Amino acid sequence: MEVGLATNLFKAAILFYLLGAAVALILINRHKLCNIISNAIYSVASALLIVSSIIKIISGSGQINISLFESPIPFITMNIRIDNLSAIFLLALSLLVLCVSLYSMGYISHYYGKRNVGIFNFLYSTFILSMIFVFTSANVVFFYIAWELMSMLSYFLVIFESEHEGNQRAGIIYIIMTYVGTAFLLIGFMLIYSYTNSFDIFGSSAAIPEFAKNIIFIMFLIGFATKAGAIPFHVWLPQAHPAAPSNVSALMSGIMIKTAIYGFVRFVLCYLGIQNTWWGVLILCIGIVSAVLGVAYALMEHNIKRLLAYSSVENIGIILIGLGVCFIAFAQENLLLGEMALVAALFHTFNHTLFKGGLFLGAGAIQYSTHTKDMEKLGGLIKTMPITALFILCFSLAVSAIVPFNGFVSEWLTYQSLFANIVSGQAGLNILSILAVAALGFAGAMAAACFVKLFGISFLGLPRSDHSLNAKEVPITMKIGMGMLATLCFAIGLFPLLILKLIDKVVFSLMGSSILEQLHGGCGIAYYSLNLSSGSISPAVMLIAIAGVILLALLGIRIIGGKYIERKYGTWDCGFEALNSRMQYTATGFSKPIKIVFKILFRPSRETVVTGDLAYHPESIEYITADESIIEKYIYNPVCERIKYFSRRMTFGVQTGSIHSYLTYIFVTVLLLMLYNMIA
Amino acid sequence: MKILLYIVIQLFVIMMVAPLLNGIIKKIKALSQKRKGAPIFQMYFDLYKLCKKSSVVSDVSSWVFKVTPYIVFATAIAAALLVPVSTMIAPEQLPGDIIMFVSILALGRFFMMIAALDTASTFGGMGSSREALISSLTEPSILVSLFTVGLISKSTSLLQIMNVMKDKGVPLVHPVYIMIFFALLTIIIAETSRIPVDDPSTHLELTMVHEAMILEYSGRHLALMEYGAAIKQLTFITLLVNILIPHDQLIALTGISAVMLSLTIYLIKVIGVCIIIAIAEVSTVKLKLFSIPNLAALSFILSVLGFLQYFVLGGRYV
Amino acid sequence: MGIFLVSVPVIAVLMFILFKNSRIQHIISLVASSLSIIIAVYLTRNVMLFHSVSYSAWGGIFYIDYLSIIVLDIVLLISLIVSIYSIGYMETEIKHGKIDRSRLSLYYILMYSFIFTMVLALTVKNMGIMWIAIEGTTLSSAFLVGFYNDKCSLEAAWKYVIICSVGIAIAMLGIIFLHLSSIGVLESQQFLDWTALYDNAKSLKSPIVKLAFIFILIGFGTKTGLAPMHTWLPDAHSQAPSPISALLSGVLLNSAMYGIIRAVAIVNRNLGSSIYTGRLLIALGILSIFTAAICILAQKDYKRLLAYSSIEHMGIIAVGIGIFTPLSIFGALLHMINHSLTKSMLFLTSGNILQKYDTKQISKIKGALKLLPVSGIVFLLGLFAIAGMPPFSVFASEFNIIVSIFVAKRFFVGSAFILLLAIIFAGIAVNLFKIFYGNNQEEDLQRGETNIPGTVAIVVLLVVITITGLFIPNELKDLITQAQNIIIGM
Amino acid sequence: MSNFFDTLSVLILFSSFILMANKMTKSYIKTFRIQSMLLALAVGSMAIKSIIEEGRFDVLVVCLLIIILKVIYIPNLLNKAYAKAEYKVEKDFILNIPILVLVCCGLVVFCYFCLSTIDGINDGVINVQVVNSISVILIGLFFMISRKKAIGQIIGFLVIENGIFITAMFSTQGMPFIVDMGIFIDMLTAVMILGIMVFKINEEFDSIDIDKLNNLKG
Repeated sequence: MEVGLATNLFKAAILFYLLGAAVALILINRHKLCNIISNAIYSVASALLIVSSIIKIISGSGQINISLFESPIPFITMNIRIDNLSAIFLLALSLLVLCVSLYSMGYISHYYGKRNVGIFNFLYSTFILSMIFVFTSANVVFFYIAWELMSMLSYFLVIFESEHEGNQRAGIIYIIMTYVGTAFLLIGFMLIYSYTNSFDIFGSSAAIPEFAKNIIFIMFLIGFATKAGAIPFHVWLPQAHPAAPSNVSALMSGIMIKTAIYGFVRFVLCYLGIQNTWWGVLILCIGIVSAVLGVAYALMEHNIKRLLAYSSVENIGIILIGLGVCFIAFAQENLLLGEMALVAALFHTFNHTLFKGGLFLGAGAIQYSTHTKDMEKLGGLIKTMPITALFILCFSLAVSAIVPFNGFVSEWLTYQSLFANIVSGQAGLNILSILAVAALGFAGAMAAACFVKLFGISFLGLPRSDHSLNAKEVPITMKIGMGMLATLCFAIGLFPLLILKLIDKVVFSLMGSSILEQLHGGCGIAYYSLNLSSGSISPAVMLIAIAGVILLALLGIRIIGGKYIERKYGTWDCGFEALNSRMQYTATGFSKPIKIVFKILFRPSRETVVTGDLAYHPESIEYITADESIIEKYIYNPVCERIKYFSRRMTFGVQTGSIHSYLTYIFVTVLLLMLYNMIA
Repeated sequence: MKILLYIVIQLFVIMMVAPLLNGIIKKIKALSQKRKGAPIFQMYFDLYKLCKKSSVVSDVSSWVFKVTPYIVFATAIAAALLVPVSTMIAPEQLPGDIIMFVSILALGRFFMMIAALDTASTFGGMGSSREALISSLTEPSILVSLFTVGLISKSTSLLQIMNVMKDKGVPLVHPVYIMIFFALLTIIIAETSRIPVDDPSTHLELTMVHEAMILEYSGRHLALMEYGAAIKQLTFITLLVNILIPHDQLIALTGISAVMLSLTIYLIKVIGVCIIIAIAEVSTVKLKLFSIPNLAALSFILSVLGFLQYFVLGGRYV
Repeated sequence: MGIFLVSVPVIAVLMFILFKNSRIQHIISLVASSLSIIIAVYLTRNVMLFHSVSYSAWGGIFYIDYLSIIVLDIVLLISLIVSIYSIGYMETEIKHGKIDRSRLSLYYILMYSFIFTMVLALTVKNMGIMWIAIEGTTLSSAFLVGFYNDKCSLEAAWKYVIICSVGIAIAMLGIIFLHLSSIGVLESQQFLDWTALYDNAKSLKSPIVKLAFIFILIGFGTKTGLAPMHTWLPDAHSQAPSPISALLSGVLLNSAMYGIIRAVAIVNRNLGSSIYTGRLLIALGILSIFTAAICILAQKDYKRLLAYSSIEHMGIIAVGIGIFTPLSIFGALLHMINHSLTKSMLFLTSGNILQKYDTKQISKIKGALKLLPVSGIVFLLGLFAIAGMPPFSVFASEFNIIVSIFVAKRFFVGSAFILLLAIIFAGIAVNLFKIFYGNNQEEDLQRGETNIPGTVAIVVLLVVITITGLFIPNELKDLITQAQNIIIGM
Repeated sequence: MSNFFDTLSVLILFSSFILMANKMTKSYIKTFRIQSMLLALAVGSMAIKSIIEEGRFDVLVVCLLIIILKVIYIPNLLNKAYAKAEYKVEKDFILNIPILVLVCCGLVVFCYFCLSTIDGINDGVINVQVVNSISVILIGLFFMISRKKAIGQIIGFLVIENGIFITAMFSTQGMPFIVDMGIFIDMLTAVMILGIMVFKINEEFDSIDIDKLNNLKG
């Protein structure tokens, strides 16, 4: 009965999204009305979807089956099957969409009269629908169609503000990368079909020989890693996410790149089944590289949204580390560990959806009121936009894996699974795991630095330009959208079991055994596993402790020092009178030491341009610094150059324009085929 | 009941001892420079005085600036609560482990860094940017070394680790622990902003890191900051000595006297480490910022070597 | 009735010669093409009822079955749309002074004789006459390619005629050998009759049939635009007036491919296996896709780019036929239909763009979405469609072909196929997507569509290919399945 | 009788060798005329044979058509087209003449090897006529490649047509009548269209050098 209820709610949600799309098209010319109504509809739909997916998970490991339609064209069949795995991703999706839709009510208002809001909302809802179908499709063809639609629609959303050259370029890179990645996926699917003769996602892969499975895994790895934006397949991500409107970037970074994680779990873990340890090792390595490099490059950005995009790369890396451990464990039939690593990965996926979505919404809020994404132009926003500042502070703490926010708990689980993955006797794996631990630590600290920079430079200090000087606080709906996410981050950070119970059910329905017994104790988490018993944490208690100490400190100082007297005075300026905003540390300056220390990653270059002939009184001195990612510099750019060169050479070599060469082709072909005929 | 007792004793010891260490170190440095130096208890007086003073707040700053000292102080204390000064007084279960410990300190550091940016002062920015560098350099090695000892005692809970180490007798004879010891020592020097990483007793903009961040603070805020730093330092030292030089196994007595004895031994150990630190300070000069990575790399390599020694190469432990 | 079908274009041509008034000529062309559509519908019904339609007239050379009716319907449908489009297009050309009004009748005459030759090629069962008709298509379209009489178009026309005539001549040689192999098997009145050849395929002389096949493949392959005989295609497609490009690419290539399919059916039946033909077809197909991919990556002219994409799709169809399983044949035939509709839509849209911007250089075009609100969107979606993105129809047929390749366990062919398609998409995206955004430099171009009826036709096409991507009527499916059975021989 | 046909086929092959060895535009046309005459001779004798044996007159008609079109009309047309052409001697070839001729010999040998294995062409004794006539086709194609002026292309094309025609004649005693007619019509239109184009090209490029037609590349 519950499942039935969930089914109906799900159908209702889908219908609502379609309705929203229709409304968006109908009211295409009434911008304000269109925006408010359709976003309201999306919020309702998302609420329904939240309820439906929660019911689904709680109601146990049954499956929802909906058959959409059967086309006369062979293979084109669309049917939906929702199991707990799909449901948890749906939950994350719908939570995010709910907040983003509320946010969009206010955010889109700066498009009124300038851009076509109707089209935007139509694309927005169809994009969400396509993601829902990716998570719920029951056969590969439908998955593929939904996947491609997702790419195409998100491409249109990315280039929605298409008048900027940069956005066009970003869009093209994005669509090409994702299409090529999907091509590898398609090869994988086709290999599967050629052995099993079925496109059923939930079928068995028994018919596939070992060797083929390895090939298929490689294909899936390339395909999904591209969509996830894991290094070295990440180049599209820092381009595309900043280009899109912020609410869309929130969706893309929050949930779209998670479709790849879903793909890994669904196709590699559930469908193929883990064959070899090196699968996990490979993923673990990719995870480590992504985590470290991602955050490193994030630190170098001073475009807020690019910074966030790179930080998404880092978090995908962390998720992949979890997945990698999970795969390794399953390859070695270490079920309990595998399940915990899976829980860690899924939990971090969930958390990242919340705080990264929130961060992008925050970036959108900044852009909304200051019309710039460049940190160097910001500053002092905490005075003009206090609420937004608070929310962004929460998200920053969460993404830096700091108690008492949700990011910490999932990273803790990841640490624990790495910890449990180290057992004596497998030297290589141990070294890899300890490196992963080090990488996580490094990434954590760098992330903290990164978000200190984000928050400190753009919200604190003095305004660096008029943009931030005349900023205004954003509309209420946007605040609500961000606020809900912030609250969620905090609540889950304090009471992780709320979500962990759900995720544990998911893992139970996938793997058949639950680790909930290990996750005991009110709001604390403890983990005991095979003959090693390791620590337990309780964020709530720590929070209480901190609060208590603060109270004590206040009390004590009041007693000792008496009443608090404060004198407002200018910042210490070494007696130099006119301290101005240009003397603050800039975003670039902030990350300079790290840039210099890790030269090898950033290839920093700098030049000083002095204009004016006077040696001691030049008219102006311009100091230009630049850094570039080694991946682009040493892999992508050379390859692209080669391809371009080769293709031009080939084209003009073949299509020479001289009819004689054309006739020669025919002549030679005739001779060759006659030879073939003689031989064959 | 026991947990309350633990909290009381722990808080008492930590808060009492922490300022003392600075005094001792300063004293040793002074003596080594043929000076008389300030009395050992100078820092208590300073804190008291600062609490009574009114505080100057930059008009640029926001609420972040004023909240930070309390959070820094509180996180230091909270972190200290995770590192029992003696296994005898500790309860069975502590609400946090290595990772929580690191993360709590990270919370404090995060706020300190943003507070430094809050006043729009150049020094603050400089300080927090350098702090960012140093912390991200030390984080890996601190985690690796703690994980190594954690793995040996099959737990990430500090209490658990201490108990196991205690049963191992005097672990320092084993190469693994020596390496971990020096790795941690280096980390402590870096984390507590001491020479050669940072110079606590200077306000020369070229050299200061921690001082630069709290440069704008005054009055009770400054007191909290200083106190928090001292407590953090003591916590790290406690971590070091109680894990790698356990002493409780030596005590045959039981009851209150045992606790007393254990605490005294603890104090001796702590002071010993302080002396090492002081000697390090007087015998080295401050490194320039961009040589700090070498130091961090050294400690990282030490910790990883320790790990390899134990887990990959040997697999046997005492 | 079939006779009418053939004679409608002839009558149209005669009337064009008679009436010089351009309005009347537009009307005539509309009437003629819609008339032939009606007849085609009637014929389709008959074919579905009686499996084949043949007439005693002219020694009973007229014969239409499932296979030919599919291609025939494509031809007539496209020519209807083209004739609708041509009105607006030619009027604009005249307005812009590209051509003077007197040449309009020449345009229509040539266009309808072109259509006539294609219809003839598809409705006869005598391979010799089919060959004559296909050679006829070259000759009748030669001046359409060179219609603008400038250097480039003349050059294109010259290459077109020379290369295609040579190729077709080689095809003739193949047909002669087919004839030779059938001597002593067939009696004289059914010489070269492919139904007869097909029925008695088992008893033909295999060695000569094999020899015949390579010549037929090269010959019709030249007309189909299979690499390396494709060289005429980009020039002709890019220089012809856009409606004619649509006809060439959407229709002519299919008619030539039809010849190949017939030959393949006979040869495979004769040899009893598809290995011999399969190797050749797959090799040429992959080669074509590869060539197209390379050239598209380096392309600066959007009509040439579309032309190369036609080469690619002909390659895909060739591979589908080379695999020669029921599934792959189904996919190939479906792909024929989808490609014709999509590609002709694209060429017609490119005609609108060409008339708006008056350049074929991609780099000179900006902000097409703003200036051409309808055509721009159609063109963008059409590019996604031609690259095989769902939910457009090309995806469905490509998917079938890919599946059939993999089911045939030809993994390397399949992987190469998929990756090449990806590269081609990349090429299209890199080169062509930039025309849609931004703002064009010269401001004198005003926003809005010229040629409203043509644009409506284009939009209709877009709707059709979007729907057929996920859903095709069962009648069509039966039609294709029957045709596939004819080819496979079940 | 078959010896007679063998001789004719050899002569036709030889004529195409002569064509390949030629430099003079006029002599291209002459040679083509001679080749067509030989063709007509072959078809004529075949016609007489068929009249005597089966009483079919269609082959005779074909023969007459050949004489009218290929021997008389088209050569004259070409002559007219090239009367005002500025050059009389073709200078530059892709290779020099002797090598071209050698390549043609190679082609003949190649054909021989490729076709001799095929039974039906090689039933007991190899059907020399087919081999020769296919070599003629290939040589025609090669001639088109080797000559840079438009006339070379047209002549080459016509030679290919001849080759195909005699192949048909020798291998299958003539195609169905209607097909032959169709072929003739096609060929005629083709030649006419090419002629017209030559005029236009001459106007546009003020030369009929095909190598000038290379604006469309890439």
